[in-house]
Amino acid sequence: MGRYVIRRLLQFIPTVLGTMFLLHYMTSLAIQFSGNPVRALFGDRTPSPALLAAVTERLGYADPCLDQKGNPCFGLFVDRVQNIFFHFDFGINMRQQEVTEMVADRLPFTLKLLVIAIIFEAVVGIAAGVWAGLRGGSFADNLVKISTVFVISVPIFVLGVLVREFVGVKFGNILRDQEWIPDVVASGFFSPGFKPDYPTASLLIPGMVLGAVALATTARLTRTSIMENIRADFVRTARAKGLANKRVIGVHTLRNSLIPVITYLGVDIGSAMAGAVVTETIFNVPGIGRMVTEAARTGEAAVVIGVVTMLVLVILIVNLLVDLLYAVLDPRIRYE
Amino acid sequence: MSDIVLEARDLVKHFPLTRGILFKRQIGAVRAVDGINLQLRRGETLGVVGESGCGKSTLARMLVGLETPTSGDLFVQGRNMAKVGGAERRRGRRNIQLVMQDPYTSLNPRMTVGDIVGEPFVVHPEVLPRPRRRARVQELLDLVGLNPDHINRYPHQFSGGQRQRIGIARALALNPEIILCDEPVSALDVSIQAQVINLLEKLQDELGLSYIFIAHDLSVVRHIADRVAVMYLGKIAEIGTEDQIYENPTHPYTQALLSAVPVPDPKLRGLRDQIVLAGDVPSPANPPSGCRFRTRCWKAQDICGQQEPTLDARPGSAHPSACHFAEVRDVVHARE
Amino acid sequence: MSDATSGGTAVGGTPVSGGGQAPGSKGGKERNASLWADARRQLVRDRVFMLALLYIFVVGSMAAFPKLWTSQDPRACTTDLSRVPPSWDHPFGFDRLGCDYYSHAIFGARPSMVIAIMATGAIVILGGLMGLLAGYYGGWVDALISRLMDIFFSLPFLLGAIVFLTVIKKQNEWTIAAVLFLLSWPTIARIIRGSVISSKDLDYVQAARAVGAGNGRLMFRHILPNAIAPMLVYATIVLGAFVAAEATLTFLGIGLQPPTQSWGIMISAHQNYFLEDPWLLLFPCGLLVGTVLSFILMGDALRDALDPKLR
Amino acid sequence: GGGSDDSDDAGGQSGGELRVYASEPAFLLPSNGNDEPSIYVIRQLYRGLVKYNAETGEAENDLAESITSDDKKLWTIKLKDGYTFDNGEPVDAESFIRSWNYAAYGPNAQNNGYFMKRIAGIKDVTAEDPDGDGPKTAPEPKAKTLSGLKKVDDLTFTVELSSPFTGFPTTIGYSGFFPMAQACVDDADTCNETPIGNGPYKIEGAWERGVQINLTRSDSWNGEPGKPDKINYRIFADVGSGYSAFQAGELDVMYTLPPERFKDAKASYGDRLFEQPGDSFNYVGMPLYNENFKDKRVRQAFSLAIDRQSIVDAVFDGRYSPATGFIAPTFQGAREGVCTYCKKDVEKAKALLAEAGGWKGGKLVLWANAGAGHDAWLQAVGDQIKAALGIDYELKVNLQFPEYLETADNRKFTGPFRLGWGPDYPFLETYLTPVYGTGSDSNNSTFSNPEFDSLMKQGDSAETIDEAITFYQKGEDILAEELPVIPMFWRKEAALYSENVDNFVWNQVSGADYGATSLK
Amino acid sequence: MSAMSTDVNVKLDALPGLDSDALPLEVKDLQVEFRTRNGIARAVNGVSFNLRAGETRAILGESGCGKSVTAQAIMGILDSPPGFVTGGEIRYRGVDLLKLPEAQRRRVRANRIAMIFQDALSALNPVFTVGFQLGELFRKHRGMSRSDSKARAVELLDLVKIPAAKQRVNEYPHQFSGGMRQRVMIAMALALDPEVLIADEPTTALDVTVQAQIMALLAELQRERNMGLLLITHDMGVVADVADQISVMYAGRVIEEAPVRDIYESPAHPYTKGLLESIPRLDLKGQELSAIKGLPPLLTDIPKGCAFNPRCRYAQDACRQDPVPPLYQVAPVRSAACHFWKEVKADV
Ligand SMILES: Nc1ncnc2c1ncn2[C@@H]1O[C@H](COP(=O)(O)OP(=O)(O)OP(=O)(O)O)[C@@H](O)[C@H]1O
Ligand SMILES: Nc1ncnc2c1ncn2[C@@H]1O[C@H](COP(=O)(O)OP(=O)(O)OP(=O)(O)O)[C@@H](O)[C@H]1O
Ligand SMILES: [Mg+2]
Ligand SMILES: [Mg+2]
Repeated sequence: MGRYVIRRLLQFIPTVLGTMFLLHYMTSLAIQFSGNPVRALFGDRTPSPALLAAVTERLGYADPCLDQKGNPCFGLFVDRVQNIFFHFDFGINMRQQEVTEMVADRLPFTLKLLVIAIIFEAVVGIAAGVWAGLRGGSFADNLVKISTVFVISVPIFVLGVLVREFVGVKFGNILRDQEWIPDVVASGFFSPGFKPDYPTASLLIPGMVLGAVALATTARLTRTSIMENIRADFVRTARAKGLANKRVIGVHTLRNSLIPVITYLGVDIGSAMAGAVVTETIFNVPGIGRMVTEAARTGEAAVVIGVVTMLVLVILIVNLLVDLLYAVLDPRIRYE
Repeated sequence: MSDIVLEARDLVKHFPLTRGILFKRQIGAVRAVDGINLQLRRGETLGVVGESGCGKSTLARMLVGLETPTSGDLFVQGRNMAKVGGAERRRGRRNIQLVMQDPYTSLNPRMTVGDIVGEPFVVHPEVLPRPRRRARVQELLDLVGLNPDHINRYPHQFSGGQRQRIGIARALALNPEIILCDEPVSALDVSIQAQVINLLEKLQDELGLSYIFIAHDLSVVRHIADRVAVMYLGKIAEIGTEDQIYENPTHPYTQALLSAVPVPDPKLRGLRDQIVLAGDVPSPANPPSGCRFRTRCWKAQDICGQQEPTLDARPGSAHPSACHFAEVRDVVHARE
Repeated sequence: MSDATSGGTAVGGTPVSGGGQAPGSKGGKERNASLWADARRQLVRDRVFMLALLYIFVVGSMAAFPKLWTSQDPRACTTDLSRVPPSWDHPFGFDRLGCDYYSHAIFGARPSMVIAIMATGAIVILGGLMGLLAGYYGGWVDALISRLMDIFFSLPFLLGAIVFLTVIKKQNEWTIAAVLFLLSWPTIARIIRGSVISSKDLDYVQAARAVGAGNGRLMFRHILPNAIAPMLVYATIVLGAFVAAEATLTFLGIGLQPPTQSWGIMISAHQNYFLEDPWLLLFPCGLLVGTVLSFILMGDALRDALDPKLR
Repeated sequence: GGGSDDSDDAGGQSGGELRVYASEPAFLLPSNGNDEPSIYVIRQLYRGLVKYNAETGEAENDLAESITSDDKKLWTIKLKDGYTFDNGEPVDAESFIRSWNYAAYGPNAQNNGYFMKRIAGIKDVTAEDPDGDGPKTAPEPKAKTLSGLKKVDDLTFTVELSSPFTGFPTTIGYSGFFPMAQACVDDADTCNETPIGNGPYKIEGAWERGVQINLTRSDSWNGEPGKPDKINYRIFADVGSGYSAFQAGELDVMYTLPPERFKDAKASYGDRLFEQPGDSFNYVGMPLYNENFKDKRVRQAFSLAIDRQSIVDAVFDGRYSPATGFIAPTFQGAREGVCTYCKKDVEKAKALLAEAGGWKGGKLVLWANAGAGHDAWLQAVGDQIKAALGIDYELKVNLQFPEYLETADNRKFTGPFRLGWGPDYPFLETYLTPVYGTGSDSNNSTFSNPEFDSLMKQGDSAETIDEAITFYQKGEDILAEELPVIPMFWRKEAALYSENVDNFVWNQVSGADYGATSLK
Repeated sequence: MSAMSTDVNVKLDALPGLDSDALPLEVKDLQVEFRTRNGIARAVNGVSFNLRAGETRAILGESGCGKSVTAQAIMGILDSPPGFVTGGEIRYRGVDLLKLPEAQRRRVRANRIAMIFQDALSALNPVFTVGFQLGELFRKHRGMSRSDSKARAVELLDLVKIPAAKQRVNEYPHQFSGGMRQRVMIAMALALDPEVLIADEPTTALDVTVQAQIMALLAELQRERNMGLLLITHDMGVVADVADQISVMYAGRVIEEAPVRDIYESPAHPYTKGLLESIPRLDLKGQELSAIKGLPPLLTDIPKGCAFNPRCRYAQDACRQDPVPPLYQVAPVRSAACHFWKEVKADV
């Protein structure tokens, strides 16, 4: 097990460096072809070259390789890697904030959102999947299938805006007029977006919208998995042991069926992070997804690379944990 | 000795067990086949029996060239397969063909019978010019008792026994002298099994084939084989003619094996002197010292742990037997 | 599937198993042989599948021959007609710039479909090839391809798309398809790799090897055709996801550029009018959802049809 | 729902917490914050020499006792006594000089250094980069301070301009001219997070990035106190989500609106929707450096092809008003209908284009920066040109702002480009010289007209404001004929306030005035 | 053990019509069909037999003839859908199990009738320890505590001769060898001391040496407890070794039923005869084996009349027409479903 972990951790190195280099090269190319991102700071008012140069220097975009189209800027890359891994210095953004600080400010919101999303998709997705799986081909099965697939085929930004307007504003306003409904529910949970007064309650709906995206996959995966296992010999054995149906399903089928689902959920954290970009914008969650999207647009290389490096590390570690959890769930898998 | 078509000398196959994080180092080996000497004469059938995992299939795979031996030599019609190269080796290989155990999995479900049986000609185009292939395939189908008009059907349209015939036809395509049958009938029903065995015998008569016939059903081997080798943990425990092995087994393992075979005759119930072996076969990764059978042997003495018995004829036995105390023991047999 | 599909819009997810760990599973002793023929027969009988197919056929013909569906020019616009509601002559009304919305929707089918099909084709062919090579050869080839997959896989999808598309700066069908491909090929490569690993030791592959077949023949004639089913299922799902991803990219401002027509543009341009003029959102969303739904349902039906265990 | 039920403690004086919509500010340092969200916060934290009358927009002395000059070049400024920063430092002559020097000094890279450009000595505190964008970095500037700023006594200082400028007193109400404490300049980064202001409010806690900023009444302020006890700036990334929050009763004031929801807001909130003609100018610039746009008749023809009102109705729900001149209608000296070519007249457009020899540029490329919602109206412009003149167009709207600006700086536009311009100070000159003066920084169409330049000079050094205005208006006439840019719209200001708000105050120049807005 | 079984009987007394003198298992005219997409597969078409206490009845037949389905129907664990019992009776001590409500039927399982499956690896849940799976029976049926049930699990492993039971009880199925897994299955089946044990091909997946161990163990335990054993297999050797009574099935029907010796001596149905003849025999070495020609019928398309008629060398027109040949009484305790049983029996 220890060996397995070490080996996996060693495998992270090329992955993380590769991802960093890819981003580094892309952002460098962006600067080389689109020009100095610092220029945007001055908006309509053209700065004097001296001022521009001073700011560029200060923000770390002055490396001459950034003027040579196609130059992969290896020197800059090595500097960045050194700063990140040896000095824990992820650079600064255009407004001279430390990336580490920005991430520290914003990561909690995104994490909360993700946790809500994952719990939502896990609980609802698995429940729906089990329900559908036990009644393969029936009305319930089709209902779950169609409704979950419907959710994923509506683009998330449409879904998000609709939920915000109809649930948060329209329905929420009705509730807010009701005296007897506690504020946490009326103004917190049904707030049309993130609200600092109710930092958790107001994230529940955005989290669900984010989770809805992967809900369908979770449900479908569970369904298939349940349908497979329900015919397995060991389930038949459990029946033959005279166990109640609840136990046959809940203990002997579910745990085996959850193995692929758990794997998927682990992998999904990465995609949920991506989906968070849109959700955060629509529900005004001051999270990391929104921040990094903005950075990517304005060409803030340091932010993009810094944040994504952190994200990738998080994703990889989560995946490792999921793999280990996998071994706990399925004793047949033992990592030597 | 020109009538020896196949000879194995000290054939060894070890599967390495590795460990290591970056650089794998070998920490041991599964000694699947651990020094086997065999000779197969023209027109003869050599049966190989033994418990699951004793290395029968590995031996077979080495003989047909699917696996390279760790050490030892393999002579096909006097040619050392390891020494000759290129065309001659291909020709040598053409001479040994394989019939696999499971007729359901050994045929590509997406290929027609014609394609499957004709594949050897595509791989060895020199054997037969293209225009004549189809006719030859039909001939082969006819030979194994299938309707030649079924050349465009897919394997799933056939029953297990018929599929095994397709496998046999494929093996016959290149006009080999030797056919290796790795448990060709274990997956078949008793009633179908007899059909396939009859076919194999018929083909041997007509084409003068030599067979190596692997099986764990001792009565089938007895029926078809001229000589029988008994394997235990990667080694041959005893080898001799069918009569010698079945009537006068001298190795305790052979004796136990034979006594364990249930006899389809209720009258003999309780009359047989059954030896029920205790315990399981030891792991081939870590075989016992000296005689490999000693851990389950009722005759074992100190010498068995220290000195490995050679496969030789001993005073107590007229044929080669790898036991220090080889002697004939009376066993009540079926159908006497 | 942190993958393309995670485009925030749709997750075409697949069980991403770490590559063929399925101890104890008994392999396909079932007659997976009849798969295709049986599947076809079953699919023809499947009403949901046929409906979905019909829908895709309709949308496909819009994409291929828009003139068949409308004689209007979607680019003849007058702001005076801005957001005029549907009428008999203009069944979808006019958009906010006063262009005929129906012809916009018809002409908008092409980019959406072209992007989805090109990107899916690319991941199927190239991703499949990568997976095949990695799974078949193992060793360092596998290590190399797997690390490459990891790299693209760990990039959050939308973020990657933003980075790539802002660098490329040309947002047309080709570049968007290329970016979708780049960010999603690892999923399919993994699927193929897994199924290749589990099928390369199958008996019939060994049998072909014993006859003397070479690597190319083993890979393309024996392994690939039988590993292709899960990929095909995934491909239909991802096809739908890509249609939706195009819309999301447009919403983020990195998708297709007007005055081109596309459903994504229609949706993101009118997403704020859903209260006043809901039909502006309803029509393109309906078309999009229908397409995605159809593809996914087709994939589903295909999966069920191809799964011998569910038979 | 929420709201500030605890607000009626002090009668008309009111109190309570005013919850307002905000975007994430860039900086909270007066010398650095030049964007709308920043200024909305800075204006409550800091106060300057002059303030603008809420109704008329005229500059009135705030911290200044008097601002005088004989030659409009050397200005003497006297301060009122008794004002301090939150940390106790006095607001004296030194604090203004310090702030302006800090802003102007090149290596500090402060955004508002730009506004110090008229003060004598500006060249010496910013150094020219010897090789432009090249690898060599700029040398240290020659001087650390502006030679034009001189302290006379604790409460008096003089400002010498490089050239006379009548409008100077109106410009210094801009937040870039606010004073800064020594402690703030010493540690600008900290002061940016937790400002040390001199205004009626001070920050409570720290700036919670992306979430909110809380201001509370400052005890050190002894001018007219702010109305609410607290101001809560809720930060939104997207105006749409801010509007939702307003609808849900989470906000008291929104100083802006999503254009597409304008109609809806009007219908739902009626008289609580505050509307006012605005001063931000949207135009389509003409790349005069491109052969095809050199003939003014071509430019006139394009302008004549556009029906501005119909675009406004279609795309902006009426939240913009068509532009018929180059100076905001609210400004002193603005005239209605200066631009005779700004009305749709297809026949005339065709005739003019024919006169000019037709269009030879192939597909017209229309430029806008990405992600800011400009593509829709630009597309409408393209459609109208196409319909009127038969010139097909394509949009180039995928450049992010940095690259777009770089394209502008490098004169790489291949066709009409959209840009905007907002006033730096409430004086009509702000719309003219910086955008159309020969070689001006923001003259992206590369317009150059000696007559125009000289009119501007004359205006700058005119004796009185009224006299100056006549010169500027003559300049505007030239623009109306030459059309270096095609005026499109003026953004209408639109703000919403909730039922909790008693008296909503909108300042002509600086927008919503939260400190003056009282709650019920 | 005995104390325990009475304790259960108290609970099971609640079964309506329980008659402790009746046979432990009687199956009458059992019919099972599978409704699949490719049509209705009639897997069992009227199977009847009895099982006495202490008796071993073998059910013999080739693959797909409905042996396992019969066993599953008796246990009440058919996959349903697609499988449905469409007729017949299954009586446990006089109680028709098919008519019992599910809750009561569940209590019969494992308590009174237990089952061993063919493939022990897949029949044991891979994610729970052997101890958990054994202990579960005691916890759920006997309400024992976790630790008590664990202790009982260890006892059971001892009973089936698994060495070091105390340690191995905490291991997972995949850590056991094939033979040991099958012993665990046996332990599980015997845990609640049932009266009837159904063993569905318990040794088919095992080597002969291990098969001998398992069969010896089963025989010993059966003798000890006086259980009725229903042994499903297609191995004629094993049957000859342990069975008392034999039912031979073909295409979902019992086509011959007899005491074990009679069948081997003089089969009365051509199928049974063919089966016995196709076993390789020493005296026929070098000759062709006598194989049954043709293929087993598809269950979706069973031939008219006697299902075996297309493969039968005795077949005449009567065999090719409905009705299906009834079970003729061949001797006092044996019967065969062949119109020409006399000829068959006489033909040696
Ligand atoms: N590729 C391999 N890598 C490692 N070990 C292997 C490999 N192939 C076979 N072995 C091991 O070698 C031993 C012999 O296997 P082999 O398949 O030859 O047995 P067998 O006698 O054919 O058994 P069976 O009767 O079950 O087919 C087994 O212990 C097996 O686990
Ligand atoms: N779940 C199922 N769905 C559809 N058909 C089934 C199902 N289970 C069994 N059958 C069919 O019922 C018939 C009888 O199967 P059964 O398992 O009883 O055979 P068997 O006699 O036990 O054979 P074997 O010796 O191979 O175990 C087979 O034709 C099989 O296809
Ligand atoms: Mg084998
Ligand atoms: Mg069975």
